[in-house]
Amino acid sequence: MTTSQPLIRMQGIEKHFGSVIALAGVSVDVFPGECHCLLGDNGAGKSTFIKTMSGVHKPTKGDILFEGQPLHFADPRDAIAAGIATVHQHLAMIPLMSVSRNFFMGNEPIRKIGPLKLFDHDYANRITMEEMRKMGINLRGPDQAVGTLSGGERQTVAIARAVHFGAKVLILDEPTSALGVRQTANVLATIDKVRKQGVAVVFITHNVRHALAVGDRFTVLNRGQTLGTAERGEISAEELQDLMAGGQELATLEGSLGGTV
Amino acid sequence: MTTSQPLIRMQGIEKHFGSVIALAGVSVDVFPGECHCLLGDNGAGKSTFIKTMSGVHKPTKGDILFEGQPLHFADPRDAIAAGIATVHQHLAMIPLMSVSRNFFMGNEPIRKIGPLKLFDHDYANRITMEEMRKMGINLRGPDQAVGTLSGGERQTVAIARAVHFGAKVLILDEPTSALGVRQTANVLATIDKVRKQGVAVVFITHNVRHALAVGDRFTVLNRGQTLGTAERGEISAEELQDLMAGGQELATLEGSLGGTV
Amino acid sequence: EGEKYILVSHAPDSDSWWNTIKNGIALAGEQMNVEVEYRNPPTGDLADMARIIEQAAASGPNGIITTLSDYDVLSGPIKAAVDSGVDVIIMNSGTPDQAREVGALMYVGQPEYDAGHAAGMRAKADGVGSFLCVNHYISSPSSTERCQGFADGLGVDLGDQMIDSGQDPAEIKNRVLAYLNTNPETDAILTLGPTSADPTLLALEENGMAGDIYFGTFDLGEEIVKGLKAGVINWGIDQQPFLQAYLPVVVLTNYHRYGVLPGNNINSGPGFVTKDGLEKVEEFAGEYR
Amino acid sequence: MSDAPTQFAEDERIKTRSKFREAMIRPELGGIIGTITVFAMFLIFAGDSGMFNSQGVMNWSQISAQFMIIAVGACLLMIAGEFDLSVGSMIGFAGMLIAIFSVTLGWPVWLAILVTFAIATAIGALNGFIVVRTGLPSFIVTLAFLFILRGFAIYLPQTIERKTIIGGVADAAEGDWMAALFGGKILTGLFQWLGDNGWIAVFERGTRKGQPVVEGLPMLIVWAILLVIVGHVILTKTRFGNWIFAAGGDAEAARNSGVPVNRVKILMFMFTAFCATVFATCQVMEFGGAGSDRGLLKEFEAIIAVVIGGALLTGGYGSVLGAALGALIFGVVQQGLFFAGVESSLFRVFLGLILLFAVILNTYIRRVITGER
Amino acid sequence: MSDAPTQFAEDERIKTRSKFREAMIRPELGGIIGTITVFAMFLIFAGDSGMFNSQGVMNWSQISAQFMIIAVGACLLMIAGEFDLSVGSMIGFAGMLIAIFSVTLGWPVWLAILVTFAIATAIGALNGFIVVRTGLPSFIVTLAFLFILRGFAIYLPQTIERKTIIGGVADAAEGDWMAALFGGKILTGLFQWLGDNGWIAVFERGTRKGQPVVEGLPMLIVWAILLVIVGHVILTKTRFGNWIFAAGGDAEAARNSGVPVNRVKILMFMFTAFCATVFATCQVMEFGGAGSDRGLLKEFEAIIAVVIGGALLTGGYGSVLGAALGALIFGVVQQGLFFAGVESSLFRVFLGLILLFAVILNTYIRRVITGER
Ligand SMILES: Nc1ncnc2c1ncn2[C@@H]1O[C@H](COP(=O)(O)OP(=O)(O)OP(=O)(O)O)[C@@H](O)[C@H]1O
Ligand SMILES: Nc1ncnc2c1ncn2[C@@H]1O[C@H](COP(=O)(O)OP(=O)(O)OP(=O)(O)O)[C@@H](O)[C@H]1O
Ligand SMILES: [Mg+2]
Ligand SMILES: [Mg+2]
Repeated sequence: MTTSQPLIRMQGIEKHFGSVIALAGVSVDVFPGECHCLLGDNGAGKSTFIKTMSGVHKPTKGDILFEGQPLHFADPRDAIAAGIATVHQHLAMIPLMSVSRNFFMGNEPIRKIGPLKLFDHDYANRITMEEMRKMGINLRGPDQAVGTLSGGERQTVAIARAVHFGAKVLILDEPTSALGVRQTANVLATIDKVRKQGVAVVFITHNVRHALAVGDRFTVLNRGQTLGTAERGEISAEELQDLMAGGQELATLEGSLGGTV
Repeated sequence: MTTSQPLIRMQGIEKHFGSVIALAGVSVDVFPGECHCLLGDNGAGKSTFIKTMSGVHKPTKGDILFEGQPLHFADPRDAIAAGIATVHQHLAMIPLMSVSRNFFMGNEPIRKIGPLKLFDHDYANRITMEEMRKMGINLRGPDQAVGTLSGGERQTVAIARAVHFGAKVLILDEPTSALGVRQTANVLATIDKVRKQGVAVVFITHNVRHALAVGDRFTVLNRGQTLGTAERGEISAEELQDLMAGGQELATLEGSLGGTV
Repeated sequence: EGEKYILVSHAPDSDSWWNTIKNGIALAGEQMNVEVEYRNPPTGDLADMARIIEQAAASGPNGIITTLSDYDVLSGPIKAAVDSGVDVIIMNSGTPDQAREVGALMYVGQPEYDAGHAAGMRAKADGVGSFLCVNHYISSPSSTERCQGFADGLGVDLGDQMIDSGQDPAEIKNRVLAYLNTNPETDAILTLGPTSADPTLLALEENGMAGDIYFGTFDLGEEIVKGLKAGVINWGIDQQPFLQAYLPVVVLTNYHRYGVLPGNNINSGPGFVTKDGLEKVEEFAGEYR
Repeated sequence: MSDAPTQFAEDERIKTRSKFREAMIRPELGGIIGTITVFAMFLIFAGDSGMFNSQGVMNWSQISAQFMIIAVGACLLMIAGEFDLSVGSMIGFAGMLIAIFSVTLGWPVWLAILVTFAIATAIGALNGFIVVRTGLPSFIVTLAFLFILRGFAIYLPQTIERKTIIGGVADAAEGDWMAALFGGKILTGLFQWLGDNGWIAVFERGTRKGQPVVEGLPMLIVWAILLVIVGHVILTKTRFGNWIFAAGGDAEAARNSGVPVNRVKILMFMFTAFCATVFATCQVMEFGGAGSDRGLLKEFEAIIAVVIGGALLTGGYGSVLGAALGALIFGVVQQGLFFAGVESSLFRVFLGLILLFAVILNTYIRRVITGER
Repeated sequence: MSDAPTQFAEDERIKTRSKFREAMIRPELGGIIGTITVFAMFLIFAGDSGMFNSQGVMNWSQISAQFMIIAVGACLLMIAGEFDLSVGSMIGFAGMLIAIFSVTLGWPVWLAILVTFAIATAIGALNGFIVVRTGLPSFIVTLAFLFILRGFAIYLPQTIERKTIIGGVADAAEGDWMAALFGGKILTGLFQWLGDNGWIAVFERGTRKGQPVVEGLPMLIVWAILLVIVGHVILTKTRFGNWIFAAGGDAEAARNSGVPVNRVKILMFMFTAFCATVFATCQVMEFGGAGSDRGLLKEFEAIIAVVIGGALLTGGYGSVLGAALGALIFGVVQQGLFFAGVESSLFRVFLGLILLFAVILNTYIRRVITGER
């Protein structure tokens, strides 16, 4: 599944916030058509890392190569234009705006009337309803405000949007954390589908089972550093779980919390 | 584990938001010393339900009995005073304030100097560092602003706070969703511990495994209605998962997403 | 040579009338070869003005020229200035008695109430029985005094014949229109300066009352002069601000240089300016007139 | 993935609402109710005061049009999540520039106007640039410009002409086509005809005997209508409109979704400055001169009109039509109180009360729209 | 649960910072730097203008003290997440009430003052009540009160006394103990002694010959210092202070944690009104009269001082000491520009520029504290 040429090559990325060193030199390659899982403890730097990838943060040090070319994103807009779609952990939705306006935010469909270019609301509404239904969410209507959706519903809108507009790289920061069972299954199935279309997926999760279900390669971050990347099959669920916990022993329940958390 | 007298009895709770019916008559009993899991699809009404329990929303219809007495919370403050501690899904932290100020928000320790009652910062700082370490998070310092913590770190502060101040009922709304493996294990262990101390725990999660690990009883909500309550042992993981998905069939992965999500 | 005089006014800094004052002291400063400064509270707050007088005194000038628009507020700081050795002349507002009271050398100005009263008498002689006073600066006491004086001069009650017009020209214009619309039998209009007179002129032009209604105004300005010339405005009361600024500087300089001082107060107004003899006024309106 | 039904599924969790109620629930509703109430009130209390004859109507229409012009700019900017306290000072400053260019420097009036527009929008852009670059709240940045621009509006004429009112623009503007675009009147023929037929009043005495009391439709009103239409179309019908909502709703989220938030905000600051300059130009052309104190407190009046019209002060929600209705209400009330003969120093008290009442009504309506919170 | 080490663990992910840098990073830093800069500048440019003699110092101290009094209230309110645009009108209104009660109605001055304080804080509470009950932004609610209170401050004296200034309070206050608490001076003995020894200037003529030009420390300054200390202690050292931060940081979260947010906000509105009334009372007692136009624009000046002092306009962050320094800077600059002989119409331009500069500096400092954003 991995080809010789990585789509994105992140080399020795460092990111400092004031006196805090969030990333202390992380190198990761992402290949087209793979689902690359980014795992690690809370505060390990996963979100910070993918934010440098999607143009939100500028790395303090280190290089980003996109299709072999060095890249400098000034702005998330640049990253989107280059084909990197991101669903952030803290959502990218505007609560007061309707679902369909949110869905097409930044990618508004245009209908031309003479010289005027107008926002094609009908088209937007239709597509939004369809895409959401595909993800297993029945909206009350396309003009419902996002602010009235439950946390999981919002998350689903964000993912559906990123998938709909296609991209070379799809970055998902804990997309399943707030989702119900059915929505989770949908998201995992979606990841599987787009990966097969040759899209590179970067998938952050704390759930070992979700990671193993769709991941091709697994990179574990710990306190701003990488503990290395493993291929699928090279590593067992238990090993992965130990790595994700940063090598520290887990609290155990008297009852049975057998196997993986 | 269940005694005859429920601690909280919610009867026929309805909650309407404008034209939206979020809860259409939900009845749940919570007993002391049990961990009551509230499960259900996204938008099923779980958060809305526990918000009526913790005084954030007033129910449109229905009764709340606390230790047999009808209760009317005007305000979350009343619920807290009555012994109901809640960790909300959308966090209850002030980003610009330090961790220790957040930790003791609303419960500030007092040091008396003559007639003056002053906020005891030393005590607050010490306790905060200790409690956070118990949860597996090493803070940089008690005066770090909460806004600079990662999502999971914040979640942990909120849980540690609710546990520290003790309560008769501890409500946790998807506490583990953003947590790492180690933190999750800690939270589950904590739930187990406080339950044994006779505290009633209401635990919302989308993770069947987490629910089964600590839950005594399981109530599944679906579209604002309850699908009934099951005792531990009466129900298998697969059955529970089907119920949580609202009875609809799940998307399946070509690869193996065997067993529970 | 090089004495320093500070003029303190009570006007907010956008008030156009005070511009003549600024030009007056500047010219006097140049001619007498002394240093002059103009200061005012930016919002027209008299309490702020009191501080400015204190401050002016602290900076050690030879003399202070100030208005006395509120005796209660300003008398303290002025007395303190006088006592600490700074000579003071009161200009523009206040009364000669009050000026003596605070220890000022003299008073140069136009007592507002009296000016309004004189105007009222004149209007009464011209057969006016009711009027509209367009007050664009309602929170200032002197503007109310003008209207009150005018009413008393006419011998009528002020009542609600005074409107708070605000300072926006369109609002002034349309409020005047509205008032005249509801009270069409109004005999006369009194405006208190260019700010209210200019839009009022347009209002009258628009509703066709220009030249028909009796129109008097305080203080001069470019448009007012045009109105006088066109016969729309019957008279303007000129208190000659130029003199209020120019004379105190001259008086103080001569007093400090040669010890000479006029024996009496100077009334710079009221002088009624009518259609006749407008050339000089026209030339310097808004600048020295 | 399970086969999705091709039709939208019904949701049993929604109470049905009558079509009428559904149609009523829109951001402008507060404005509509307010407008009706206000007109009804004044028809009762000041119906026979001349407020609703041709002259009276023109009277409050002009005041409302003034408010509308600045309210459109303020509305779009507010929806984009910022606001501008320097509008009033900008009006004074821009008017002064036109007067200085055309009278003192003797430029042709059209050039003076064009250059002034260029300078004003550049200052608007500077405002916006500082806000987006430093991340400071616009309240503070534009408060600074409130002082700076007012300072220049006083300082410039005083140093250059030694006065604070510069007149004579009317003479300079004689025959200038662009001046007519701001200060002229249209449809004069129609009004003359109406007057001749006795449908509107004519002068009964004075120099203009026989002419209709309302000569024509002032360009001020034309500009107001034009700006409202343009603003409304941009906001609701275009891609850019969606960006305006997004930028104001949550700038961070919008930026992450690829909306050029900074550009949107800067453009909106420029548009606000543009509207203020339109206001200033109309005023200078109508009154033939500029004064240092023009536009005092206008920033508040613009914000009040917008908020009465249902926009959210915190951004992301609102409507240009609502703002226009807000301006109309504001203008009618202000003039209506005069027609009704209310003690004029109480005007401020009424203004405050109406503002309070209007926003409370609007909040109630918004809650009904988005559901209780 | 694994055994926790009893000592705080070191975190290898933190760069070490020098003790000095650590100590420098505080919300007041901008204020401290600003104060030093401003004093240095005026020592150079206006050192010999009388700005730093006894009279000059008293002059800018009093101006700064005035700003401080209202800044303390505005600061705590702003940290609690709201602000009050009616401060200036409240100053005018409260002053007018005292004058009407004591002069027109002839009440004893202490009673007039007490009743005025009661009315003013009640209006503050009403402001707060409307804000918390309706959830409206305080900008709008207090803007309404800006108009309402100013309207009454003009209307009342005009209907009652037919003027806009009511004097004669000084006579009424003769010998009143409470009047002395606001308008008196302390330490007069010390100043006399200083004057006798020639360390400060004395009057050269008149009835007060030989007395020092600066008679004593005005109660205005005493009140300012007192309020700053009380505000600082409450904010940083008490439980209530934590609630103020919490209410402003995120009202919803604070409410969910059991902080009585509504009570906190209403109390802060009352405190702001209290501070405005202290300001008004001091002014009325010092100058012996009240005027309708007192306090114009003071709300902005209070906000500017607070923001210069490093508080966040959006709430949840700030310091009373910072606000006090902001007030000091503001006062010194305002008076210093006069001493330095700057053209007075340019004063506003400078004010705007200083404001901009100060907030940019503060933002930079805050970013350094909380880490890059
Ligand atoms: N803006 C910021 N300022 C200061 N420190 C920050 C900032 N953003 C992140 N950090 C710090 O950087 C570290 C990494 O944060 P990050 O959000 O990348 O963690 P994460 O791996 O995504 O954790 P989680 O699994 O909990 O989401 C955290 O310890 C956090 O405190
Ligand atoms: N303030 C509100 N206004 C209108 N509708 C609301 C509001 N709050 C919740 N709802 C609606 O009520 C339903 C239940 O929401 P709730 O947040 O309780 O779901 P949930 O079960 O917690 O879902 P999740 O698992 O995604 O958190 C949702 O469909 C949501 O759209
Ligand atoms: Mg993260
Ligand atoms: Mg929920």
